[in-house]
Amino acid sequence: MPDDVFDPSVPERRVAEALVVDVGGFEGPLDLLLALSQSQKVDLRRVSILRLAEQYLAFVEAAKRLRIELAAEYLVIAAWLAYLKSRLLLPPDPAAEGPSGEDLAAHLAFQLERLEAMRTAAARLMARDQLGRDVFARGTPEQVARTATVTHSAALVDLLRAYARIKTRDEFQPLHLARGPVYTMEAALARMRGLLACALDWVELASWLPGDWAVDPVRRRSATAASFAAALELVKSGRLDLRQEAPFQPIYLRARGDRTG
Amino acid sequence: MNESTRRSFDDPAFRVVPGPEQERMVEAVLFAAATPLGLREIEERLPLGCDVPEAIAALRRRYEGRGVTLARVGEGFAFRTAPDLGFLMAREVVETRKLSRAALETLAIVAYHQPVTRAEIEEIRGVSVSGGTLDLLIELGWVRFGRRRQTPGRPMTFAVTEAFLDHFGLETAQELPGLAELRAAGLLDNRPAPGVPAPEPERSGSLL
Amino acid sequence: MNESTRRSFDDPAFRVVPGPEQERMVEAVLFAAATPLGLREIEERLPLGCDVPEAIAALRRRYEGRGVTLARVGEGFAFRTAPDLGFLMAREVVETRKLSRAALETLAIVAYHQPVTRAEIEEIRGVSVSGGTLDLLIELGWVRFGRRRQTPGRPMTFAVTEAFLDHFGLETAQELPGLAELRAAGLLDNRPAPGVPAPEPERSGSLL
Repeated sequence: MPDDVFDPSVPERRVAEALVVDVGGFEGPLDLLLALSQSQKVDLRRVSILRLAEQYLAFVEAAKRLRIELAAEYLVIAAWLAYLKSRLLLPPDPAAEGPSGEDLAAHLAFQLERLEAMRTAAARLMARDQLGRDVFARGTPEQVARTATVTHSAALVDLLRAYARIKTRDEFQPLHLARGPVYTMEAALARMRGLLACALDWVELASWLPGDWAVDPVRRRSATAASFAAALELVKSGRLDLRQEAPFQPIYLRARGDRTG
Repeated sequence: MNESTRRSFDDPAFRVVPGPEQERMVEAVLFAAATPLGLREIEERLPLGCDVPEAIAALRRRYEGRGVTLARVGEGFAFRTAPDLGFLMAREVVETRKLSRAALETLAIVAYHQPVTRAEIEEIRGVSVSGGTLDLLIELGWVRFGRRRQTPGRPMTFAVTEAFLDHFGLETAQELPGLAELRAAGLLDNRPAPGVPAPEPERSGSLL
Repeated sequence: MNESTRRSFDDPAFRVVPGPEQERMVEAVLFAAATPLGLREIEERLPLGCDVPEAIAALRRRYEGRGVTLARVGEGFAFRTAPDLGFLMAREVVETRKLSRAALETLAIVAYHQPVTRAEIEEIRGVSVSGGTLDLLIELGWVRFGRRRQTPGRPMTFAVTEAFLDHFGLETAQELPGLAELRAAGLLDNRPAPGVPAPEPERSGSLL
């Protein structure tokens, strides 16, 4: 690039240096050009593209001096702007092909204006009343979303029927014989076999009843009968002695073991 | 007008809101709320000095007979589809599953006997209540834990929630019909009517 | 009354629903939904023979100036709280992710230039669109895929959704702020760079 391209005025160099520091904050060359054009402090339509090209080139030059590496896209545009600048400065060559410098400059101006317009539009959009911030939808939509997992439902009538069913169940139970608490002889026999070793001396049968069968009279009666039957069984097999002083008196038992008597 | 009243008049929070405007505000707040709101909750959202009960009464009148009505749900208020238009929403209830019989019975017992302990539920149903059943009802938001019963073991009690009342369209659990009413409504006709004039079972005293 | 009309009168599906009742039904259906419903969606839920546009017009008049209003959103309709009462709903505010500048600009470009291709978005912004930007907007439900452009390569186009209109309170995309002025100024034209003949210039050349 010829040296005379980089001959920006001092204020332009200052602007360029200030912007170089923020280069990471720009969204590409067009964003940077828009920022540079705003430093011209004129309506976008009247921005001098020639001056803008110079500002941009000063920016690239400043970056070089500050040893800040610019992304390739910034350098591509720098080359293009250098070309545009030369086209704008040189008298038009009628033999040259392609668009004129003015056409290219006009298009760049259009692009800047269009980007600026979209920025403004975005800001106006965001300034509108927004759903969930200024305007609200129904807080409890009654629609069951299709994405919803399984929900459970029941109608009031189902609930009432269920309750009616429970409350009337007793009235219509199929006949079956109620069975009271019964301590089986099998259980008594098993328990007594385990206790035999402890009955080295006379023990009252009533004291051998399992704890939870010894209080309630019905249960005690069942347990006593079962235990007595079990005791008879053990006497029969020769493992136990039984003794009762008189009818309705306490019954005593004692393990027989090897002893006699 | 003294100094302090003049100041409060300038403060937007103290400015008196005209009645129709209060009604609009309550309307918007109830519409946007995710749950039924009680009077106090509505008041907290409105500028100071609003007469919420008055605004609610006006709104209830305004929505009377409309497609949407302002319903009282437990201690709160919420907009609800008019009961006679429920059929319009039927198509949306696609992925719902019916409650199992066990869950339905347990729910019914909680509703009629609340606060009720698990042991009492089992006694009434005549079978043990699986842990999953109560868990499901709690998860559905229809049953909640009540206070512990002041008896040995201090068992936990269960009660129904506002969401339950809301779902079944009840203002209070006291509104549940009693057995005699159920029978009158033909809800017991799936079983042969007993020959004896059915006495109300002993628990009926706690029904209502 | 001839035979056939008498028969249809007996069939509930053909029974003519009186106007005020139609209004109630549309009111209930729209109230129940969180998202806007189109005319056809509403019609499908109502008994046959209802004049939904008429009912909507009546409802819009009825709710005018209320705390809740019936808003038109693209092809649909939805009840929304009145914008001037937003301050009451501070508790209901849904915290949303703040959009990056790139996402905001891209959203505006899609809205004002739709249907627009990715290359056109890049041309307007002067940088390539990073992968996440359009994805994010699509994920938010504000941008959708449009039809393919009938140019070489048949590129995909992008457009804004009804949820976008709903979010920003726009009845139609024609209501976008400043749209007419931008169009009149030629700023929405797809003006190709001078000397570039192809309608879809290659990417590096399209930057400026």
